[in-house]
Order: sequence, then C-alpha cells, then structure tokens
Amino acid sequence: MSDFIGESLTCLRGERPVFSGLDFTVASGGALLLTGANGSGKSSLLRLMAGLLRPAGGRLWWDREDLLADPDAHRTRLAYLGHQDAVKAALTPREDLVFWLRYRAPGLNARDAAARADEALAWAGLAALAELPCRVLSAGQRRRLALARIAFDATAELWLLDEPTTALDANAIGLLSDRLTLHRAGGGMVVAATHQALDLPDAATLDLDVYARRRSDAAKRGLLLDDVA
Amino acid sequence: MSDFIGESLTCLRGERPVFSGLDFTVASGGALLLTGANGSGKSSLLRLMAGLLRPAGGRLWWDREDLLADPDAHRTRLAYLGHQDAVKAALTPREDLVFWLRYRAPGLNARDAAARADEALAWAGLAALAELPCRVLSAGQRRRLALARIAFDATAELWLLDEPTTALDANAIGLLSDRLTLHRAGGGMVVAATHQALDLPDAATLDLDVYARRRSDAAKRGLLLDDVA
Amino acid sequence: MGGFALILARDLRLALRRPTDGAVAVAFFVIAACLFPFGVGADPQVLTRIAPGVLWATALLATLLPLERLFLADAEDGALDRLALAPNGLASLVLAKAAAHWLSVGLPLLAASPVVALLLNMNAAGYGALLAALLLGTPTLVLIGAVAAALVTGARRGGVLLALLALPLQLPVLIFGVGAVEAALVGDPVGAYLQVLAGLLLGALVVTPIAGAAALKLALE
Amino acid sequence: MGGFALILARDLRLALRRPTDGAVAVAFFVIAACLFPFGVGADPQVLTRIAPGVLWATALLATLLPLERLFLADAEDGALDRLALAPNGLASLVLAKAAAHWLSVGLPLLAASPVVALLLNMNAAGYGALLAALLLGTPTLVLIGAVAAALVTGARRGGVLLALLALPLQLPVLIFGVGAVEAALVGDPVGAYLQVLAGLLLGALVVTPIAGAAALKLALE
Amino acid sequence: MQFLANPARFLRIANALLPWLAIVTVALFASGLYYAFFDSPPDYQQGDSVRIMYVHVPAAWMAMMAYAALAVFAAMLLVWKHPLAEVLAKAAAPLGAGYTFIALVSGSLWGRPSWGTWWAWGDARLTSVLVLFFFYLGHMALTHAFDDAARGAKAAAVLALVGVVNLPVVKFSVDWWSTLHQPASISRIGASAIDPSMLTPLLLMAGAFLGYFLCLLILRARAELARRKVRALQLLAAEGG
Ligand code: HEM
Ligand SMILES: Nc1ncnc2c1ncn2[C@@H]1O[C@H](COP(=O)(O)OP(=O)(O)OP(=O)(O)O)[C@@H](O)[C@H]1O
Ligand SMILES: Nc1ncnc2c1ncn2[C@@H]1O[C@H](COP(=O)(O)OP(=O)(O)OP(=O)(O)O)[C@@H](O)[C@H]1O
Ligand SMILES: [Mg+2]
Ligand SMILES: [Mg+2]
Repeated sequence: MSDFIGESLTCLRGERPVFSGLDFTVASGGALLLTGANGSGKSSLLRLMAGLLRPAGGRLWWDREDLLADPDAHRTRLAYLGHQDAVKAALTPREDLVFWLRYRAPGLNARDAAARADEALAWAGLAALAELPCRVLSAGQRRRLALARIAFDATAELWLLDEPTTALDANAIGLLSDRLTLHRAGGGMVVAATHQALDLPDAATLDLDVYARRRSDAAKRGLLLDDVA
Repeated sequence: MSDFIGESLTCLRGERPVFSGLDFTVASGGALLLTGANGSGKSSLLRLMAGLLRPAGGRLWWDREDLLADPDAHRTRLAYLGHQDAVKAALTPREDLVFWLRYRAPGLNARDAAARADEALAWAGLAALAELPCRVLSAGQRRRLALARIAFDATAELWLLDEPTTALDANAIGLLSDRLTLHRAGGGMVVAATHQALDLPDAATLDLDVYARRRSDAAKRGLLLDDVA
Repeated sequence: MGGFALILARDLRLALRRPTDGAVAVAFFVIAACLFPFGVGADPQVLTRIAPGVLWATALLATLLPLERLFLADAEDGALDRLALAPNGLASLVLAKAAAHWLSVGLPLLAASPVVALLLNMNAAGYGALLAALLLGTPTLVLIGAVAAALVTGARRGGVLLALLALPLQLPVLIFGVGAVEAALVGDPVGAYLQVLAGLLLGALVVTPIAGAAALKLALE
Repeated sequence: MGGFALILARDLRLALRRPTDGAVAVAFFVIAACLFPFGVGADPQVLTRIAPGVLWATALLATLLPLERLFLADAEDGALDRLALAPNGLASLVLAKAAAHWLSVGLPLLAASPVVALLLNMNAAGYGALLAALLLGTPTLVLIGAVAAALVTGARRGGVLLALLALPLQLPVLIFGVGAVEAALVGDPVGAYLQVLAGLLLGALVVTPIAGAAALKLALE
Repeated sequence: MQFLANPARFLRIANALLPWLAIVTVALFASGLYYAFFDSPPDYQQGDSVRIMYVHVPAAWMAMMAYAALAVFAAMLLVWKHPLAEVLAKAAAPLGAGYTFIALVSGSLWGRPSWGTWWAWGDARLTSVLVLFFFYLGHMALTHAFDDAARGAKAAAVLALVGVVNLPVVKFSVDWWSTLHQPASISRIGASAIDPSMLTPLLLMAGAFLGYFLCLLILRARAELARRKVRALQLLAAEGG
C-alpha cells in the first residue's frame, strides 16, 4: 500500500505562475482526474508529478519519502503519456512497442518482448498494420499505439495520462478504461487529465480552475523567487 | 445556393483501399458529420474533399461542376483543419493569425488584418498570450489558435474540420459550435470528423464503418488500378 | 500584399527566431574558412592560391545544406497543406521560400565573404569580382536547391538525394564563379563570367518555380 | 539488453530509414572534397599540399552539421520525455546517441576518406595515419558535438550556437589530426599525435556523458 | 558565500564597496599609465613597442582570471544552487570577453613589430586564447538563447565548467609547445625575471584592470537584479493579480 502525495505545490512556467498551493493525494488502487480550462495547468501538473518539471514551491512525497531524494526510483515506477505520441514515422508499430517495452523493463529479453508486443498490438487493433511504417497510421491509431506502450508496461505503478482519449473512438476508449480498471485492481495508480468524460469509478477529481485565482499570490512568490535567484 | 457532392468515391492510401463507393451531399447552410472507428477513413475523406488527395475513383462536384476542373477556385473557398495545428513554435499567436488571415484573403491590408487578429485572439481567449512564442501554448490553446484562423477566415465557404474538439475544454467547444452555427446561418457549409458529440443541429451523419466491408472489392479495384498505373 | 510577400516575411521571421539552419550555414561558412588555415597550415602562399576555391565550395555547401528542411518543416507540422490550400499558386510558394532562404542565408554569406577572404588572405584585387559573382551566383544555387528540396520532401531519404540532385546542376555556377574571381586576381576582365552567371540566374528564375511547383504537388499527395 | 544498446539500435534503425542527416554528411564530405579540385584548380602540388587540412576540416564539418537534430528530433515529438523517464540514466542516453551518430556518420566518413584522399591526390604515405587519426579523432568530435547539441536543444538559434560551442573544443582534435597526417607525409613518427588523440578521446568519454546529461536535464524542464 | 545569498544584503555591501573601489581603480590607472608612458625605459630590443605590454599582459591575466571567476559562479549555480551566481555569471562574461579581446588585439599589434606577423595560426598560446574568446562568446550567446532565462543561465553554466579545461592550456601552452609567444617571465613561480622599472607599472596596471573589473561587475549585477524585479512586476501585472 503505497501512496503519492503532493503538498502545496507551486508551478511556474517560464516565470509565469500557473498554480500554487496545490495539494493532492493518490493511494495505490486509486485514481485522480485532473480537470480545468485550457491552460489551467493540467499538463504542467502531470509533468511535475513525472519529475519532468521541478516545483517552484511545495513537496512531492512517495510513501512519505521525498521524490527528489531518489528520482531514478520514481522514473522506474511511472509511465507518462503526453499530448504528443512520440511515434517515429519510420519505425513500424511492432518495432516501436518492442523498443519501449524493453527500454522500460531492461530485464525483458527479445523473445518475451516480441510476444508482449504482439499482445499489445492485438489489444490496440493494430495487428494488421504492425509491419507498416508508423507514417501511415491514422491519428487514433497513433494514440492507440502510444497507449499500448503504457497499458502493457509491467513495471509502471503510477500512470500519468495527459488526455489519453484524444482521437480515440468509442471502442478504444472502452478498451482503455478496462485496462485502467485492471491496473488499479492490481494496486496501480492513475492520474489522468481530460476534458472528455473518462469513466474512472470512484476517482477523486482535482479541478485546476480553482487554483487560477491563487495565481496572483503565486506571482508574488514568483517575484520573490526571482528576487532570490 | 451552392452544393458540394461526392459520387461513389474510392480512396486508396499507399495502395491500401480505405473506402469505396462513398457518396455524400452538402448544401450551403448544411453540415455533414463524419463518424467511424479509428482508421475508417474520416481524415482521408476530408483530404479528398479538400483536394489534398486525389480520389482513386468517383467524382467530386461543386454546383454540378467537377472540382478537378478548377482546383484553384476550390482552394479559395475552403478552409481545412487537420489533426495537426501547424503552429510554429517561434511565432507569436498574433503573428500566426495575421499571417494566415492575410494569406487566405490577399486583399486584406495589414491594419484590418491586425484588428481581425485581435478579435480572433479575444475569441480564442489568447489575448493575454498574444505576444508570447507559441512554444509556450498549452495543447488546447494551440487548437484554439488553429480554429481561430478558420473561424475568422472571411473567404472560406466550406469548412473541413478534422476532430476540431481535440484538447478543447467545454467552454471552447461552446464557442466553436456558436461559430459553426453562425457560419452555417451565413450559408456556409461544415464537414466535421469527430468522435466526441459535437452539436451540429440537423446535420447529416456519414458513418464510414459502413464502407469498411466494401473495402475488399475496392482492393480488387486497387489491384486493377495498380496494374494500369 | 500577395502570398509571395507574406510567405517571404513569415519565413524570414522564422529564420531569425528558429534554431535556424540558415544561421548554421553562415557560421559554417566562416568557421569552415577558419578551419582551413589550421588544417592547411598557415603558409600564406597556399592559402592565397586556394582562397577562391575554398570560398566558393564552402559557400555552395553552406547554401545547400540547410535546404533539406526548406519544405520539410512545413510538411511535418501540417503547414504545407494549408499553404497549398490558398488562392496563391504553388509556384509563388516555391519562389517565396527560395527568396527567404537566399535572404536569410545567401545575403549573410555575401556579407561574411570579405571577412572569409581576409582570413584566407585572398588578394584584394579579387574582392569586387567575388562579391559580384556571389551576388549573381548564390540565388541560382538556392533556386536549384529549392527544386531539389521540393522533390525530396515527399521522398524518404531526403538529404543525400538533395545533394545528388542539386549539385550537378549547380556545378556550372561554381565553375564560372571561381573563374570570375581568379580572372580578377590575375587581372583579366571578369565581364564574360558575370554575364554567364547572370544568364544562369535568369534561366533558373524562369524554370525553377514551375519545376518546384510540380514537385510540391507530388509531395502533398 | 540495457538502455544503451536499445537506444543505439533504435537510432541506427532510424538513421538507416529516415531522410538521414547522416547520409547527407557523408555525401557532403565527398562532395566537398570533389569541389576543391574544381575550386582550387587541379594543380596537383597545391592539392597534395592542402589535402590533409581539407580532409580534416570537411570531416569535422560533416560530423558537426547533422548534430543539431541529435536530441531535437526526440524533443519535438515528445520522445525525449519518455526516454528520460526510464531507469537508465541520461548519461547512457547521451553516449548511446553519440555512438549511433558516430556509427551512422563517422564510420561511413572513415570509409569514404581514402576515396577523398585519392581525389585530393594525397600522398599514399599518409593513408595509414589518416585512417588511424580519423578513427581516434571522429568519436571525440561527435562526443563534444553531442554535449553542444544537448545544450542547444530548445534554444532559439540552435544551429549557430552548436557550431560556436562545439568548435573551440574540437579544434585540438583537428590540429593533432592534421599534425598526424602531415607528420606521416614527411616521414616523421606519428605515434605522439595518435597518443594525444587517444588521450583526448578517453577524456571525452569520461567528461562528455556527465556534461551531456546535465545539459539534457535542463532541456527537459 | 552563503550569507550573500540574499540579493538585498549583497546590494547593500556592494553599494558600500563601490565608491572606494572606483577611487582606487582611478588612482591605479593614473599612476600606472604615468609610469607606463613616462617613467619606464624602452626595451633594449623592442624599443617603445614594449609599452604595449602594460596593456597586453594585464588584459591577458584578467582574461584568464575572469574566466576562473565565471567557472566559480557556474559551480555555485549548478552545485550549490547559489541564487546570486546566475546574476554574477551573466555580469562577468562580457567583461571577460572584453579583456580577452584586448589581449588578442594588443597581442597581435605587438606581434607585428616583434614577430613580424599579426597572427600565427597554429601557435598554441594564440590559438588557446582565441578559443577562450570563443568560450566567452558561447557563454553569452547561450545565456540569451532561451525564452526561459533560468534555463539559459544553467546551460551557460554547464558550458563554463566544460571550458575550464582550456584555462591550463592558455596558461601553460608556452611551456608545453614551442610557441612564438614567450614563456612566463613575470608570473613565474619564484623570482620574476623582469626589471622592476617595468614591473612596477605592469603591476599598477594589473591592479587597475582588476579594480575596473570589480566595479563593472557590481554595476552590471545591480542592473540585472533591477531588470529582474521589473520583469517580475510586469508578469504580475499581466496575470492581472
Ligand atoms: C595575439 C597574440 C597574443 C596573445 C593571444 C597573447 C596572450 C597572452 C596571454 C594569455 C598571456 C598571459 C600568460 C600568463 O599569464 O602566463 C600573455 C602574457 C604575455 N605576453 Fe602575450 N599574447 C600575444 C602576443 C604577445 C606578443 C607579440 C608579445 C611580445 C613579444 C607578448 C608578450 C607577452 C608577455 C611578456 C607576457 C607576460 C608573460 C608573463 O610573464 O606571465 N604577447 N600573452
Ligand atoms: N500513406 C498511407 N499509406 C497506407 N495507408 C495509409 C496511409 N495513410 C493512411 N493510411 C490508412 O488509411 C486508413 C484511414 O486513415 P485515416 O487517417 O483517414 O483514418 P481516420 O478515420 O481519420 O482515423 P482516426 O479516427 O484515427 O483519425 C488507416 O487505416 C490508415 O492506416
Ligand atoms: N514554457 C512556458 N513558458 C510560459 N508559459 C508556459 C510555458 N508552458 C506552458 N505555459 C503556460 O502554462 C499554462 C499551463 O499550461 P498547461 O499545458 O499545463 O495547460 P493545460 O491545463 O494542460 O491546458 P490544456 O487543457 O490546453 O492541455 C498555459 O497558460 C501555458 O500558456
Ligand atoms: Mg494539456
Ligand atoms: Mg483522422
């Protein structure tokens, strides 16, 4: 039973305050849904959680342990899906999956990875396209591929999903939420930012618009930080 | 009262048949909603309509006139929104808008364009970010910018929108559908591909999954074409 | 303001802001020249002797290298679709992009060339001819390169192709360009050379937009 | 198979499939050399004299130019985030990418160099030293360039910057590389030069991954 | 060091220091220039061109010293995250570049009479100083290359640290390789092999150059801090908060 906690987080992007005094908690098996207007800071928060951004203020805890203490451990335990699919036009879906699966789980040997990749391709409905260059994939097919990487990532305990449903059809969304339930059932955590309804049973919701009005004092803090740095 | 008609269209992508025998009709003030699974061919159809792809079979008519007869005229009368936002990271939102507005309407002089751009920026809620490089825009803000180009494009009679609602928040979707209604009230046409519900009052719906089963015989035709070409 | 001017302005802006291949080209031009003294050794005679050749060769490469991304960048982020979907024809697009490229790469190159000539201690007699020749020659180089760039935008392995397609066509410019400078250095009249360069430029201005437009149409499919 | 090998394999695959800057680099290398006879005029003495310098200068540039996109491509399509989010440290990422770059650019360059040397009718006595020096030198050039590339990822004028940052550090390699070849040409022992090059390589292998990792961390912010 | 962390305190101390520094610097310059031009003998080989030394040598020393300072600031920024380091590094780089440029120009001016050439490619000392100059330029360029100033400062800091490898090369190139350039005769470990009548003005000028460096460093740092405050306030306004 691990848990992931953020404490009075402040986020500056290019010296512009996005939110401040933000708290959240996710326990294993739990899910957190990030909502808010465009530009409210959902993606920024996800990047904070992933350790891709460093908070301008506040702390991030994993099992009462400061994340920044051991970033490598955190990297290993999380899977991050950004707005971009990071699909290389020249590689085939299978190559893409094999690479990412093995990259995430260095132990995995080539045969197992290939088997797992086929499984993932079938899940994503890309089996027929497995050998074509990703250049030819449709938007949704790319997104499916990007999701498959995470859905079949054995090592990741924390899933950070930035608008996972983008370009997905109803069918794919169904597959995704099944996968999410499965992951949570296994004690995994999910944090997802989305504008569409994504059914995450009994998920906590964090509305970032709430923090918009706190920006001004974040700005002051920003000024302070500026003063010091 | 102009109208836009497609007749038994066949689409091949890289020699792979996507759909065939597809018909559609849009009259001015009308709207057509493209639905279908990922990879069913919505984007391809939109590219056909835009003249960015050449149909492997069938014809496209505008006011009973073959599109291919006068492609320039068609280019002028349509505005196309793809999956990609075509936002240059280094330009500011204002520069982006001014460029596209003037590029689409060569008559427009700098001052008017600037005024119109400000209007568009306000509409898209990007006024505060107008002078920052687009690099800093959030996903939704980029999409809003891409939409603003079209929403304030005076010359376009036919709007071709590929998943316009991607990354948009509820508020932005509202703004968009208002704009769509306005455009149609002015006699404009709208063809939109989307997985999300997009409220287009009394819009015809074209489900591309229906054509999936016709693919096989299209494949034969594709083969034929292949032999010839 | 027509599409031509708009694209020109836009691309120039981008060239000034983006991690710009154009700027590399110039840096490359100057640095390449700085390198030769190191490599060749400082022997002034040798330097002087090879100066015109080094200048033109590096200038040619400096204009050619960044060309690969001339249309590719727009093709990748979807801007090319939109640019093509406008009343303005593709030919003006090609011309505009070539012009922008020349202004953001060719001109700085021209400005830098005297410095480079100095570093290679080229004889002062050659400067005039060098500038004139570059002024007439580089636009042709860019125009030819632009067509090649349009051709490779659709194709996969762009880079090499580009070089292979462009260079044979560009060689004449190089040869007459060097000829002009060396003629000046030995005190011969350079008029003839410059006339040829001018002729090449006119020819390119007529042919390349058409060819480029045709190539781009393919890239869009 | 560790992250290093995986990234290496992936990047090599991409290099072989994508419109590859690497291939341009080689084309560029050969072409650049082909141009000099045209430019310099075919006077054999001069060519022979400048061959080592031209070889090294063009080789340096050929490795340097494609480096701008070493991390940029992954940064733009979001892959860099994911690559960073893995047990494997950033240092191994830098090393792997540098290695892939060297294998896809440096090696072909090496293979091409005798041809180029021939074109510049370099004295046969220099071939051995040339190959040895390039073998020891080019990896260093790439490693240094990789750090510079990491530093400029996301910068406004990445291109020039890259050249500006990398070249000062790369100059020694150039100087000793040329030194080796010229020593060989006049029949002096080249051991000392090669030792220095080897030393530089070792130093680079130690320092650059650390520096590169530090630079990349910034790029992710 | 750490107790300077707060810019306010730094500013207080700096402002107190500045006037005295300025006075000392002016005095040093005055006396140094006097000795250099009127009260020191021409060289028995080089004649009056030796007087270039009083500019060249101090400038060269400062070029190296400024880079050392830059490296220290860089370390402070990256390792100890010292808040002021960013500002100081940004302030120091152009000054160092200036001194390096002076060393280069004065050097090649001096080279003409004494070596018969402005510049010798391949001379280790000359080359290494040119490289030093490139590092300064790179640092400045990188600092301003990003929309996010903090990012630029950090990137530049990494570069500055990498560039440290060049410093010993500059200093010892004359001993390691056979160069046109003469080896250290003044700043040599142990007894200095130069006539006091030349040493005095040289040291005076060196002191003056150092003082000038410190004064400008403080002034530029002060300006930078002010600029940051302004930008922060503008952002605050932009946020409408
Ligand atoms: C562009 C050409 C030159 C450059 C880049 C250059 C650079 C330098 C540098 C970096 C130093 C400081 C070395 C140290 O502190 O150990 C220095 C010192 C010195 N330079 Fe130059 N120099 C140049 C030309 C000359 C010339 C032409 C002369 C006179 C013939 C000269 C005479 C000296 C002397 C006497 C010192 C003091 C050495 C000592 O005692 O430390 N330099 N130069
Ligand atoms: N260049 C190509 N070569 C081969 N097949 C292609 C090419 N481009 C697209 N396809 C295939 O054509 C089909 C239709 O693609 P399209 O992008 O039109 O689908 P879509 O309906 O837009 O899907 P989505 O809902 O994911 O956007 C897909 O199966 C895709 O794999
Ligand atoms: N590098 C940057 N410099 C300055 N501002 C930035 C930067 N990156 C992001 N921002 C700003 O930070 C705010 C939050 O961006 P973020 O991407 O987190 O929003 P979001 O909630 O994900 O929006 P969306 O729903 O559109 O994805 C936006 O207003 C954006 O303009
Ligand atoms: Mg977002
Ligand atoms: Mg689509």
